[in-house]
Amino acid sequence: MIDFLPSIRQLFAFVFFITGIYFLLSTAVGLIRFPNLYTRLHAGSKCLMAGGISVFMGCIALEGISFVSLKLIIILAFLLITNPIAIHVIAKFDNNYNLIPKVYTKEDFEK
Amino acid sequence: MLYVILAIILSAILAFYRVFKGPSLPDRLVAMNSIGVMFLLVLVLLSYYFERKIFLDVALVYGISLFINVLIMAKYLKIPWKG
Amino acid sequence: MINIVFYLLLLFLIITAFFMVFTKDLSNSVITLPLFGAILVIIFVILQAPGVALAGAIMTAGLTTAFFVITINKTEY
Amino acid sequence: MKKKLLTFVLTFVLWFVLAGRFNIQVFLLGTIICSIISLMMAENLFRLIQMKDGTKDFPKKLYYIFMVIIAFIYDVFLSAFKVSRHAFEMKPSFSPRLVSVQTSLENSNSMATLVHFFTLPQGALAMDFDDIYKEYVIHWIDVDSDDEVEGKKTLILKHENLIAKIFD
Repeated sequence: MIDFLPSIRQLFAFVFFITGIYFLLSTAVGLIRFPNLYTRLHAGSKCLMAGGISVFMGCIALEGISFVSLKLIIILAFLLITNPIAIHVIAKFDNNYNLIPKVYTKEDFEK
Repeated sequence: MLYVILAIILSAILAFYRVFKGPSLPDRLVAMNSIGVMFLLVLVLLSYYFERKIFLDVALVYGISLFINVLIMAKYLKIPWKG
Repeated sequence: MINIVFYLLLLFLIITAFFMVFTKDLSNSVITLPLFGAILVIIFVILQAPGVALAGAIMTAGLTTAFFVITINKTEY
Repeated sequence: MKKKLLTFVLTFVLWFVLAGRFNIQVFLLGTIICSIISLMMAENLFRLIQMKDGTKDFPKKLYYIFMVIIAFIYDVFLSAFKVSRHAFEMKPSFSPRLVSVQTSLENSNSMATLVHFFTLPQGALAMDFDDIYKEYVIHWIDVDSDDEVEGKKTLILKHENLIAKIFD
């Protein structure tokens, strides 16, 4: 019973780290392969935050309940509040200068 | 633990291609934001590898500094004047 | 095993420094400057120096970039 | 006076979490710093939040805040899986389009909070906001026809009702 609980914790941390690596690699591949700026913004916001949440949850599962996990929760909450603001500011910074025409058709993405 | 750090740094090097060859300026800004968040995760994981909890403060300060950088660049940086 | 991470970071540092010097546009090199500072912070953390890493995270990755961006905005290049 | 007391308690808890240990020196320094902060800038911190509506029935709102956080994290993983599936395909196939969505929220705090719920959990990206008509301009990914737009607008209403119960 003594050795039972840490092994469960190690298993949860392992699963969370594997999902985090998958989402972060998909962020990098999506930043390279997507053809347009707004789709790159999609890859830069959602996949990145899913990877960040899973890596932080793995660290919390490895740590247990202490002051360190409270500090990790504070950093995670700060990241969850500020990253959508940064993405929104970048989208509006592009929208002021009209770099890309606003209406897309499906033929634009197939070339 | 170290394999996770290695995979995150490899994905950061892959994402640096978009900084190297972005057609316009907001492309590079998005790639810079992504690489910054990946480095923050590396700092958190390194504090678990060395088992010294003071390194979490470095991650917190770097997160605040990254957000201020993105806001200032989006406000003051302009498209260069042509003609 | 930690040596592989360390050498990979040193290679990334050289790549960002060369891109920052040899690019044509001025704003491209300013965008790469906080990445340079962040890699320096991680190298200081691996070398077990948290005080230098805190100072680097504030100065090299934060304030220097802000000063450069505001200076480029003020002068019409 | 209520604002200053609330600011003092919040910053004092944050100070002890960031310090990480209980000590007599830490306690004295935290008291001095938190009292200076709460005396100087308590008015600027709560300028936009209506305190009188916020503390009316707090234990009932705590349940809704918990529900919002659970729905938030579940939908983030769902939409991130959809986007990451596009990244590993042989030929990336998606059909994005710009849609304007009208809201029925009244308070300014809830309208600012809803932008987070557009950007992360849905497959959307909030780009602009019109003050007069109360319309968001949203960039969707993988929407094929106009019927699918109407189907996805009902997903937004689920978050909108939860937010309206917290702030109003």
